[in-house]
Amino acid sequence: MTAAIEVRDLRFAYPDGREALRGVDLAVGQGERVALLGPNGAGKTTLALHLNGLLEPASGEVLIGGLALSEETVTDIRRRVGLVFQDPNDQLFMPTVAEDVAFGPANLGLRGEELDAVVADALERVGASELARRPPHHLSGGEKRLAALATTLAMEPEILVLDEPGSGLDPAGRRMLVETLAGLDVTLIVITHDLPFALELCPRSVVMDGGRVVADMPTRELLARPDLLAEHRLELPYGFTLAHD
Amino acid sequence: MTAAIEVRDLRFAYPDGREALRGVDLAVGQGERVALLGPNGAGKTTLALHLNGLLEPASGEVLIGGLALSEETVTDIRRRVGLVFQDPNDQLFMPTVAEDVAFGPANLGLRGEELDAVVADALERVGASELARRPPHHLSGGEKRLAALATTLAMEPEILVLDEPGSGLDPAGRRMLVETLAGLDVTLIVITHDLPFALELCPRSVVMDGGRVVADMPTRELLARPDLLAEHRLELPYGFTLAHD
Amino acid sequence: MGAGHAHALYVHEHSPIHAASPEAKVAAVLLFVLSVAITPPLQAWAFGVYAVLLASALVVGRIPLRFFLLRLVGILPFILLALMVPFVGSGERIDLGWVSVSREGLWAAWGIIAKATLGAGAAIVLVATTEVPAVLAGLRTLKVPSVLVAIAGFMIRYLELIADEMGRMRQAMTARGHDPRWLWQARPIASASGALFVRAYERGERVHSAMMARGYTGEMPVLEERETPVASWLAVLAGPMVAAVVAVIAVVGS
Amino acid sequence: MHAPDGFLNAGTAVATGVVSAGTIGMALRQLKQTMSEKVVPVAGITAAFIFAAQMFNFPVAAGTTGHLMGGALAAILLGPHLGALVVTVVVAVQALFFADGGLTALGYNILNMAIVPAYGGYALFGIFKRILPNGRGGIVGATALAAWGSVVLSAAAFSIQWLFGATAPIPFTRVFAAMVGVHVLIGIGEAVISALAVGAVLASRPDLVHGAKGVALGEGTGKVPMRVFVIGGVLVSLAFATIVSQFAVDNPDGLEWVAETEGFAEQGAEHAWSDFLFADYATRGIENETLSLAIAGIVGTLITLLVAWGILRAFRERSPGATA
Ligand SMILES: Nc1ncnc2c1ncn2[C@@H]1O[C@H](COP(=O)(O)OP(=O)(O)OP(=O)(O)O)[C@@H](O)[C@H]1O
Ligand SMILES: Nc1ncnc2c1ncn2[C@@H]1O[C@H](COP(=O)(O)OP(=O)(O)OP(=O)(O)O)[C@@H](O)[C@H]1O
Ligand SMILES: [Mg+2]
Ligand SMILES: [Mg+2]
Repeated sequence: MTAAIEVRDLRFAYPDGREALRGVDLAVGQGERVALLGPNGAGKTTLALHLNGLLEPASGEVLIGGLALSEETVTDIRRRVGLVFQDPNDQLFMPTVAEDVAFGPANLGLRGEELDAVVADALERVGASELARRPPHHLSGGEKRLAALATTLAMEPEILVLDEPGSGLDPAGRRMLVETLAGLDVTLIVITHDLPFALELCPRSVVMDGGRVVADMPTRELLARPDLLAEHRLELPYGFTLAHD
Repeated sequence: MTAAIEVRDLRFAYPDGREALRGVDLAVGQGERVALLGPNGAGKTTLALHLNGLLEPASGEVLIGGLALSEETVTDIRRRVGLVFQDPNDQLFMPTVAEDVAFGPANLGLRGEELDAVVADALERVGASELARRPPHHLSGGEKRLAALATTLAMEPEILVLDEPGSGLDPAGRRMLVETLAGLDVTLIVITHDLPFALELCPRSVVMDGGRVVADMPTRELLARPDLLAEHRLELPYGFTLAHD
Repeated sequence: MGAGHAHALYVHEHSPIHAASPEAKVAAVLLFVLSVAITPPLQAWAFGVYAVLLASALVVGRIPLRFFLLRLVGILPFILLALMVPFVGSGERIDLGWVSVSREGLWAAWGIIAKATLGAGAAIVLVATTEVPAVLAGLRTLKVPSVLVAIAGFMIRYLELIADEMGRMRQAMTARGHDPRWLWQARPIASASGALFVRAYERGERVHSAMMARGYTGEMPVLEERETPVASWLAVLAGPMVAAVVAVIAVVGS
Repeated sequence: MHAPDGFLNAGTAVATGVVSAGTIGMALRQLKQTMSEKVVPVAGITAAFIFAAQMFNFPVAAGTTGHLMGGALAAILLGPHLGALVVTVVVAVQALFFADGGLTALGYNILNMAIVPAYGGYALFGIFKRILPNGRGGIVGATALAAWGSVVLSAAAFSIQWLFGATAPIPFTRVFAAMVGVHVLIGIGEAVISALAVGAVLASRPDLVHGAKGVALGEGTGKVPMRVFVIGGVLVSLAFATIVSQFAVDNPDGLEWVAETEGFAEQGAEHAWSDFLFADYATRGIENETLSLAIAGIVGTLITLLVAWGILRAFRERSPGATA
């Protein structure tokens, strides 16, 4: 079976010269759920933007379902890879939440009642149905996050890349998110600083630091390695016991 | 002794008519550390913006150190209350991080070497010294958060109001933040969805919901009340045991 | 310069003008303004006809007079300017008691004021009865190069984004003790405005990224199909056609 | 300078319309070959920024204000063709959606505010870039000078159209002297804003500055360029002021030019160039033409120097925070 995502020796520098990725190698199988961990500035967001063809690598390759990302394939690949941005303000741009959620599916050709049903369903899944008619820029931080999640879920992508999806959500919303995501039949990459969240949702963890992948192992195993965690500014939160479950 | 912060029957509606605060009463003593908890859309951010005079109440009063917030006192009060916004993008606007951190103290009249020292110190305290010369809009999410924290710490306010300060920080950064904040001799209000963070830093917790204060008690006591927590969409994270400490 | 958010330009109403097809309305406004512009100022009666036409559009389109007049303030500088012309203009002078004015200048002033008011008025009626995306769609139908329409569309979308960025910036500044009451305090604003440009620019890029990430390929998805009956064209153009006839008579007769 | 409908006569409107449409068509054809996916939103955000910036009127001298025109800035950021298109869109949107500037005036408004400043400004930019030292400072300095020049060119273009299309009995010479005179000052504001914007973009996103393509950008701090362009700007303004006042000597309306210059100190008007209309009033006292010319020179120079000095002071130490 071809990997859902394959990244080969990916390098990238931002226009101001900062090297954010210095040779990333990664393969994620179909239907896997992988947590992408690492300190601030490690290059996690930069990698996520590459998976959707939003940044162009300086060198290296990205393959989605065996298909190399290129000028010709990018439109197709964007339909298959759904990306939730780290900052929901970047993600929401239509006059109302419902229109924003409808934007993606409408681009895929959905119209009328079918479209309405998809929008209602996506909002329901994140528990944000009552936000439908509100303008996104007038929402609270957590409400924006929910709306941003819904816009991507509505496209029903095969691969979901979520950049800190739980941040800003209240604890009940966060749990609901875990349940929703766990129930989806997709390949999942979740960037997070919340190790319990990672443990709950993702059997496998990849740690990035300094623009490279520095560890790749089962999440439970990783969390049992204080040396490795400490080396990459990771640690279990106050009051957390791994033995609990 | 007068309370550091006193809020009396505060009501506020956004220009589009949404009532975000429906009668908030709250008193915080000098040097207290209070966690402000509650579901998404509860009105936490809206309340925080009032403490600094950035929003004008429809009715009710805000007193800082016994001084009522008004047209005449607002400038003075803004110097005494430091606010870290929920979205660090809202906080950073200068061409470099150092200039951004210097902006507040410069408005307080600091110049030259003294100013440089304050800037260096603030960045050091959040562990972001190496970001000094970078443009804030070219930072990673967590790096922006650190810079935003530094801009407010640099003003050495008597009262610090932090809106989800830990979100987006890597675990080591989050712990460093707890230590830094715990070491400050200020009155502290911390808005957060991270209950372990609240427990670690704040002996007292205030829960808001629907624009009102619905609970106000020692944090440890609150976390031992699953009924109360569940009622307001709060819950302890996966793997967390209160008994731990 | 009058601006603000685009939605402040539109009057939410249901009227025959609101319902008419945007391309017909754009064409009508152009025809009307053209007629006004070529009419010699001396033919005062023609301007009377135009004013009646414009006023009836206001009534039919249910545009509140107050709204209309407020939107008109944009041309105020030119009215003030025109009012000066009779005093500084050369040529034959007329004595008006304590001052003397130029006769030619007087007519010129009248012409500038009348044409500016009618021209701006027509544009105001258009956007008061047509939502921005519809006007853009109308322009596209009228064969305005699509690149220009697309740039205009993004421009209007991003205006709000820039206003938003500026609002955030102002709030961030006040929160940190900035009290821009004095001119010398403008310095940080100037310094920040350069950063604001890059910031707005990059925010625009990221929003565009977000759009592309959700399948955007250059055209906003049209959620409702619109049709343009011929009758609507004729109805909308009726008024401006009267104006055109008037203009021809006025030009020939002068 | 958003002239309303019927401000110039119909013949001029048609002629300028043909010139503008032809130029835009040419620009569109030029662009067709190089258009990429990202160009349109980038053009849109630049247009929005120019539009927003035009809402801020800056003081030119006591009581008079001007606002950004943006043609040179857009051309330097995006190249002359796309730059001209962007400002064309700004002017057209202002006319259609905001009733700011007439629809039948679009021919000359686009010519004066988009085409002349964008192409003229870009040409000037090319010249100054070659003269000034290579690197970031040179680009910013050239931007400032080009922006300043583009505004003066635009004023001159309007005056020339007035020569053919006047709808009011005010002589060309007077319009020319007043327009160019005022815009020599307004141009300083244009220069400051354009240089700040290009400087900021160069500092963090040099890839976005079309005019800096292929230029090795040294580690400039932004201080040098300020000085370069302020000094350069003052010199050029002085030279220009002299030329214009010479021009004023040769025409019977020289007096008005003086009054005009003096008028700045007292008269405030939304659109600065309407000041020339106050001319007759402020000058009654001054009889001697030579004297008035001298005053013109002195006042003009002083104002220019004061403004330049103010700019220098305001922007030299960029901000207290910079460890510079
Ligand atoms: N637009 C940009 N321009 C220049 N450098 C950037 C830009 N965005 C990020 N960087 C830099 O690239 C590196 C990687 O950033 P990235 O955003 O990928 O980090 P991250 O792992 O997502 O961090 P965080 O956990 O804080 O979100 C960092 O050093 C950051 O400062
Ligand atoms: N600018 C705005 N305009 C209109 N309504 C707003 C605006 N900002 C927030 N609201 C609404 O006001 C209420 C309170 O919002 P607030 O941002 O204070 O919530 P919060 O408690 O901070 O939530 P979160 O935990 O998600 O940040 C919510 O219902 C929200 O939708
Ligand atoms: Mg990130
Ligand atoms: Mg909030």
